[in-house]
Amino acid sequence: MNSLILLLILVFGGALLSYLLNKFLPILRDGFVVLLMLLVNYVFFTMDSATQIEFEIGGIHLQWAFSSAAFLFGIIVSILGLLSITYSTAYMQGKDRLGYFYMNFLFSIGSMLGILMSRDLISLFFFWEIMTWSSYLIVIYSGKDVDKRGLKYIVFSAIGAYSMLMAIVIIYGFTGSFLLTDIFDSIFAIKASYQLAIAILLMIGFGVKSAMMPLHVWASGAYSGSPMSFTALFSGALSKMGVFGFSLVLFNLVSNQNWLINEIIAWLAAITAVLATFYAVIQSDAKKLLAYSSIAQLGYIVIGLASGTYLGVMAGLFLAVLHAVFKGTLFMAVGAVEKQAGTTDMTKVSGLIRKMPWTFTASLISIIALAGIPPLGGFVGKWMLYEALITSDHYYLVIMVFLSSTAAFLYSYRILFGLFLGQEEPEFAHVKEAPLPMLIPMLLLSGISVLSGTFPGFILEPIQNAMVSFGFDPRLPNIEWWQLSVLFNSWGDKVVLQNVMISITAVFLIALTLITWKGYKKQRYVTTKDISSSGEIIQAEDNMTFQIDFYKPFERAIWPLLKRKIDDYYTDFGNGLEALFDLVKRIYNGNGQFYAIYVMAFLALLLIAGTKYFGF
Amino acid sequence: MVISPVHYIALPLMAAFLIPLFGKLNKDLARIIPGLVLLYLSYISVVLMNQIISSNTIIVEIIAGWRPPWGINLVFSPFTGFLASMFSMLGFVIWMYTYNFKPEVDNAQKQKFYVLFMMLITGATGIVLTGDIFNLFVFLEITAISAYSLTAFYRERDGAEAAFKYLLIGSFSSTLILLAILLLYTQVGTLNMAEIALKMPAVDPYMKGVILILFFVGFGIEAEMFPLNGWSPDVYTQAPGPIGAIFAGMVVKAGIYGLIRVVFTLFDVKEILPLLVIIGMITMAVAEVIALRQGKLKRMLAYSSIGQMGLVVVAFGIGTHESVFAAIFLMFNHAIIKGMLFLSGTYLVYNSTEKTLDDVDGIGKYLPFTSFLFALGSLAIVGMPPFAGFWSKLYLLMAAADVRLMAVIAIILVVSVIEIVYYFRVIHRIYFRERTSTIELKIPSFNAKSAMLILAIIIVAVGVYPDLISGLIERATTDLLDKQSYIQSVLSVGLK
Amino acid sequence: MNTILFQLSGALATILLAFTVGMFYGGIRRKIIARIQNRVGPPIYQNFLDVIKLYSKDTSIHHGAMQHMGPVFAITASITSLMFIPVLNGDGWFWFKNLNFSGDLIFLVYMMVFGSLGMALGAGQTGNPNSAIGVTRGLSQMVGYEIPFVMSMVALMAQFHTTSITGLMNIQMQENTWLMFSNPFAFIAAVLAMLGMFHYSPFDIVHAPAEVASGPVSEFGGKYLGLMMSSGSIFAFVKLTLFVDVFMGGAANLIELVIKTFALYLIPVLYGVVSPRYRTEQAITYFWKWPLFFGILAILWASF
Amino acid sequence: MYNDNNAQTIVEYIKNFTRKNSLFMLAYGTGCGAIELPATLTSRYDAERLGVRGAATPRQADLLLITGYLSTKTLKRVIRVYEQMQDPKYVIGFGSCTINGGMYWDSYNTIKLLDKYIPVDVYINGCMPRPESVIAGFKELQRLIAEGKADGATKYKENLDWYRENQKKVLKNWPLVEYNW
Amino acid sequence: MKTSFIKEELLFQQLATAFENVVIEIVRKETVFVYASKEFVLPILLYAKEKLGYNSFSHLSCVDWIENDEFELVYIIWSPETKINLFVKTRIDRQNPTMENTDMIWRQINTYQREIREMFGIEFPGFVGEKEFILEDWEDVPPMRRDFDTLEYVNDTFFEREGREDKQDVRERIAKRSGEEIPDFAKKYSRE
Repeated sequence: MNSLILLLILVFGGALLSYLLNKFLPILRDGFVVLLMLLVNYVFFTMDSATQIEFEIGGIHLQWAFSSAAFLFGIIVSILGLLSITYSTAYMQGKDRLGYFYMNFLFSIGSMLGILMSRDLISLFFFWEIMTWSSYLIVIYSGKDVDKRGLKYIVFSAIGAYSMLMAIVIIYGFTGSFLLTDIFDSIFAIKASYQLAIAILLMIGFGVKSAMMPLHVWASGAYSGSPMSFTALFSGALSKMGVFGFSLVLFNLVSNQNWLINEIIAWLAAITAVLATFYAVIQSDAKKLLAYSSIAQLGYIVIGLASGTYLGVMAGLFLAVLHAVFKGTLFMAVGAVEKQAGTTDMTKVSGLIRKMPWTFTASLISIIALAGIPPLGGFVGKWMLYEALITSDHYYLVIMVFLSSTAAFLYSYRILFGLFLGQEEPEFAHVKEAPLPMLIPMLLLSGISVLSGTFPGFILEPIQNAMVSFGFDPRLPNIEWWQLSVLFNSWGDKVVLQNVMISITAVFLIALTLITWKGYKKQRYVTTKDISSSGEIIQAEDNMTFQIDFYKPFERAIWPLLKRKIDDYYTDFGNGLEALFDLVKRIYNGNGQFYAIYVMAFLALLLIAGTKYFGF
Repeated sequence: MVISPVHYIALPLMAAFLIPLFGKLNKDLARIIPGLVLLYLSYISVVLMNQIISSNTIIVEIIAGWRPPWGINLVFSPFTGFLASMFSMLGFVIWMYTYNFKPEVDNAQKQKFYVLFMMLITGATGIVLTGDIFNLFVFLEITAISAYSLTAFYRERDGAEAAFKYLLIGSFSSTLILLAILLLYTQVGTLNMAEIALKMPAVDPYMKGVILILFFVGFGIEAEMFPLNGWSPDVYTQAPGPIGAIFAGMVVKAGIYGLIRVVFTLFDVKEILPLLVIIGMITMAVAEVIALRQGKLKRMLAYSSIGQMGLVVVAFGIGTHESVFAAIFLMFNHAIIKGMLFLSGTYLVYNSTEKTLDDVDGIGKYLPFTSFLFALGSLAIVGMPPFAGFWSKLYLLMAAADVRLMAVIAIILVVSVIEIVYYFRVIHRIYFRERTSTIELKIPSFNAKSAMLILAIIIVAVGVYPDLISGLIERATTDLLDKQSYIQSVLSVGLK
Repeated sequence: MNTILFQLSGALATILLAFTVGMFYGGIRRKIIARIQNRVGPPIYQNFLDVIKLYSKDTSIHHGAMQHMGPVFAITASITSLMFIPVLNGDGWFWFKNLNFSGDLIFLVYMMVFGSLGMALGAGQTGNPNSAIGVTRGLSQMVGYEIPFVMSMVALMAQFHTTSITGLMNIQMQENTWLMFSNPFAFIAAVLAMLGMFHYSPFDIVHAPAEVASGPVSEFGGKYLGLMMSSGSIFAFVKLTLFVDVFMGGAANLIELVIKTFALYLIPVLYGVVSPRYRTEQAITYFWKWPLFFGILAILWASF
Repeated sequence: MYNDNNAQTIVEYIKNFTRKNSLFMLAYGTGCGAIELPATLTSRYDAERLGVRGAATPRQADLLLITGYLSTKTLKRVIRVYEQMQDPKYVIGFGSCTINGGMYWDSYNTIKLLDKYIPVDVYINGCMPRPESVIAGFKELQRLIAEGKADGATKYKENLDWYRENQKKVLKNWPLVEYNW
Repeated sequence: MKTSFIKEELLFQQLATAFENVVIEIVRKETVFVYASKEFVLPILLYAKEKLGYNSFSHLSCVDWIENDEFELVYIIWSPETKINLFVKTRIDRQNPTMENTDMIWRQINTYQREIREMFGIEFPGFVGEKEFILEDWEDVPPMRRDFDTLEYVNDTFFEREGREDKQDVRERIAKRSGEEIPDFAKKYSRE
């Protein structure tokens, strides 16, 4: 059997089966989904890269195959899918409607694989929509605040999907084919204005999923509202479908000469990154914070892609992979906190570090990667991004990115402090470390974050393969992945990652040994209630942790930007529209005489106009 | 008995008159007969369709021995046959649904319902099958009169008012069509549609325009075109639930059939097509916009139905082969999907008098099956894959893109977003609100459930594998657009 | 073997140099402040005494692993950034070469943040609200001054098409000029940003002893505080050397280096000693007004 | 062990030298003594030239100044602060109130002998002592440190039971955490 | 020049008509005393606040009249319009010291009541407030009562530094110097 079909049958069939299993044999459910994803991974990674399949449905010619770019994103989807579903087995323990959950979970994994393997626009759109509603069904799984959150997500998804559909049919109208290969050949024959329209429409479509300003308003609610095990996949992989789409648009559908589009996208993404970071800084719910942070990170990725240079695209894709890794971990860690402590509101929970040390370690590593601090993977991505932007003369973009990633330190600290540091509360004394199925995915993923900081080769090589399919020349030296530790920019400046790693590790270890060695025997742990607070004796039930209005001074400094959210503009627009619609509604006033008048007037109008304009 | 298209008209009509008689014999018999008739009609649909598709011919049935162009003839072509089959099968499903609907209504009342139902089936299938323009008018009147009565079926104030409005506007329709037929007769001297089409080029263009406009407005009223559709929201709202499905699935379809038959076959004027597109767009936009602001479930469905008809009109108005294909596909989808929405929606607001959206709050817990099907229907009608609605919308967009009608595409997609908003609002209400209303809920009977399930299965099956139906529709399209072969096959029978 | 020994001894020498110079600068600053306030002031080696005393003090408590590692993070950041900075010009003393070939300005900018974030985590675990307040102030203020600083760095990189410090130093040697004259706006922006980087008055709201009990370091005493003071001294040297390297043509020998860095060091010290304290948001808006304007000018200057 | 000046090893000598020349003081500003400190620290008397500077928290401080009378309520805090300080640590009692209760000798709410509750290394006489006497006090403390005789903390540790008994006599509901370093 | 007491007289009239069993005394300009029994205090305060505009509460204090075996509570309120300080004085039994809670009229009475409760041991039934105000863990007689012997308490509780044996009770000497009689109750607490 064709392994592509096998893959889809496995996932979609498995989805239905998991629903049934939950109904009839709930014991086997967890094991089944994990095994299924293992099997999917096995099929995916052992697949021959030349596998493809063509067929016709409803008079439309379809083609499925994995391109090397799609393969790169496929790695994210399958591995993150496996890990997040493993995580789910523990995270979702004891919740109801698990069949519904796993079915939609697997549906979205399957539809993502479907999107990636589509070599034609119709199956792309088909799977895209399946992805939309299956993820939507999980977004509304909790049933809280659905009218606002769920509707926003589905409406924006619909706007995106329909713009995409419009672009697809326009392309079809001109080229007469839905196959990507045909389209890539003939797209440049289309009139330039239509090309622009297609690009913009597709960009709206993909921009919604990758949460680009001003289409991002759904993201914070949807990310924070779904179960965290899904959000890990949602933010890590599902939003990357938008990035995947962008890469298609930017490198295959828009000619590289069309620099204006690249500039516009890059600037939009930069504004996204900055504003979303600012919003993230002022959040007090860890989930919301991570949601906004995801939006900002997607901004970097898109900037990288839009810069169009070798290093920039590589940075974008690298960050895309890495964002899946570290943001997946972070969402999982927050989920673990939610599961164990019952809340992720940072004004309530604090001081979990000694209760959940491994969760903290995983989130610490991910946060360091997220903030782009050497020697972890995030730094490699950030470095390439900055160098790419500077060497391609995008000076002000660099500043925007820098502003965003400096402000990112604020929320990075906030989330670690809010959840894990601060005073230990008796309220959370019962909290235990997350169970193993939740810990293992987190620790594995943070392992990748660490490894990629010094040996980025194992991620850069598939990326380079993908970039070759975008028409870039391979530039990485032809060496094994563990030897690749020097990154160059196009001016010849470099950073030697292994030296960085060695230096940091050596100094850190020496300093740590010295500081631990001195007074090791005498030193003992005192609780976080034992602090110097003007001599006052803090009782166990007093919470002295500083949590409310955490970044108030910063907020005051940037208040003109936060004064009015983009959400408000949408709300105003929606209200205006509804008022207009109410006016239209008055046409049908329920009075039969009026309707008769309409008929006669219409008839008269047609008779007059008919003689005048229709020429009979 | 030889299978013949005449059965489509004769049997339901006969059944309509026999029901009161049988009703005297046995209470249940009066309810079973329509089902048997419709089942038989569905059966002959399959046989006849198979026959004409495999032999690639058109069945022209002559009534009472008068050959065309003098006598009345029935034309069972792929297009008309497709519609007739659709009507009878949909009719059967609705019969299943109504079999145990409102058991508390007394027997005489039920018999009346089935009489009117049968009349309506007769009229609607008659409209699509007949080859005679005046005969078409007669069937239209049959349909309309039974529809008026069904609207006022509950004998309530609101129902009566809606029926009266419908009657008022419907009589405009009849008058205009009759006037048009008269004028047409003065010009061509025949009532046979094939012959009219043949003689049409010779007609004075001015007269031609006037007649066309009269037809246009007349049928436009039945086809719910803006601004002629003032009657329809009230009718949908006040008529019994399944009747809404019948309206959406048959009456309106018959109206639109008349319109396109006149435009495409009789007159074949391309100048009117842009008008169709414009009117269709306006219909769609206005209706969906108003549907967004509705507080009542059935009213919302009614406006949505109008909007869908606007879409069909647009599709016909584009006028290419692909777009007509899309239009017929849309008609089919609209019939089954909106039918299912009306059928399931009826149970959601079964005992409610106001039928507002507040009544469906949190109903998903109590009526899981019905709610699920309603949600599925909603997803389908807004065109989400993998449901049937997706393909028809896609084909329409492709057709529009072929002729570079980008504005049309844009408006259709914008309207689709609006559609999504109001359908998902209802779904959210169904599943994610707490139930506040105290109205007693009605669990659907087994018949009703299976009726809805059949439609749902069709929706999903067509959605996953559109080739199930697209072959038939392709033939229907070819048939509709191939005016010459229509004329030829009808008149050749006449010349024999 | 030989080379590794050389490198290690060179690294040690650099660290010692940086530590000593930084400590003395701190002492001199205290002396200057005292003289301006018409006091005698402590001896200039006072900071050494303080640090040795802090190391010799008992530290018998800790609030957890992160507090223990916080100062370690800080010193790691300082020493690593020191390792990646060219201390002397071109063929200067071979001991001070260290690793400066393997990182560039962007790396350095990030490396310099590493310590404050680690420090902040350490401060966070102590559970002292003053620490957290100080950290939020510090991080917020950092967003303020990093922007003009990076703008001036980007301007230099754009102007001379290199992102490495040695590259910039070589250009200054070849053209026999200082970059503070080649791109004066960049220098102004950078110096204004430097005022914030040193956390001296008026930008000392992070520590603000009268308000938040020395902020992040509230719970740190003894060896932790000592380590952090050493780290701060090294870090001051790192920052000054970076500025000298980038803007003032580097230094050919240690004496030149000391003179140049001291001249630069006087700017924040003298500015600070006569200024009252800014609130956090005032500090941020301060950096986002004139320094930002000069930063933009610098980039414009560079790109035309 | 600190008694004999000549017995100090060189390491101890250096330690004591740095300790005496770098006194981070934590002023417990009760009573009127707090007002003398600004004068002591600013330009006229400039205690910083002796290496005395303020510390913000007890964790960083070497020297605790009790600048005046102590009510029982504040005594509790003083003990707490003292115990939070890290070894080696010194205490200076300011003025008569810490020595013998001073003008509050018959107050129901004010302790009279500080050294019954925490070990005091140096008392500065006066009501209030002027900055000159304060400087002299610092000098005296420095001398003691240099000679290794400022061993209040050791005394406190060794006689903890005795101190605790005294403290508990005044502080009825004993609220403090255990002190074991 | 004779001071006119027009507004004070007016207040006198108003209070006298409103309450029968109270003694009202115009002490000096803008100072009026009202002596009332304890159940009238709350009505008077309410009346003064709601009807007469005495909306500013200045002080609540307590005096220990140990000779009469009574506590005197003094509520001082003030009107911004008439500028009169109205003293509402009441006496309560010393053996069973309870007084009506009045902190619903002015929130700030809360603080005064806490202090008085702690320092004099007067209970305010229905009064919600932290139990401890200034003293911590006080177990003896409330210290502001005049039967609380400070010196004895001090000698019991605190240490005495050696070398202060010369300390003397100078109260008697001071009293003699100014020609006052030492009251009987005070002799009870005298050390001589």
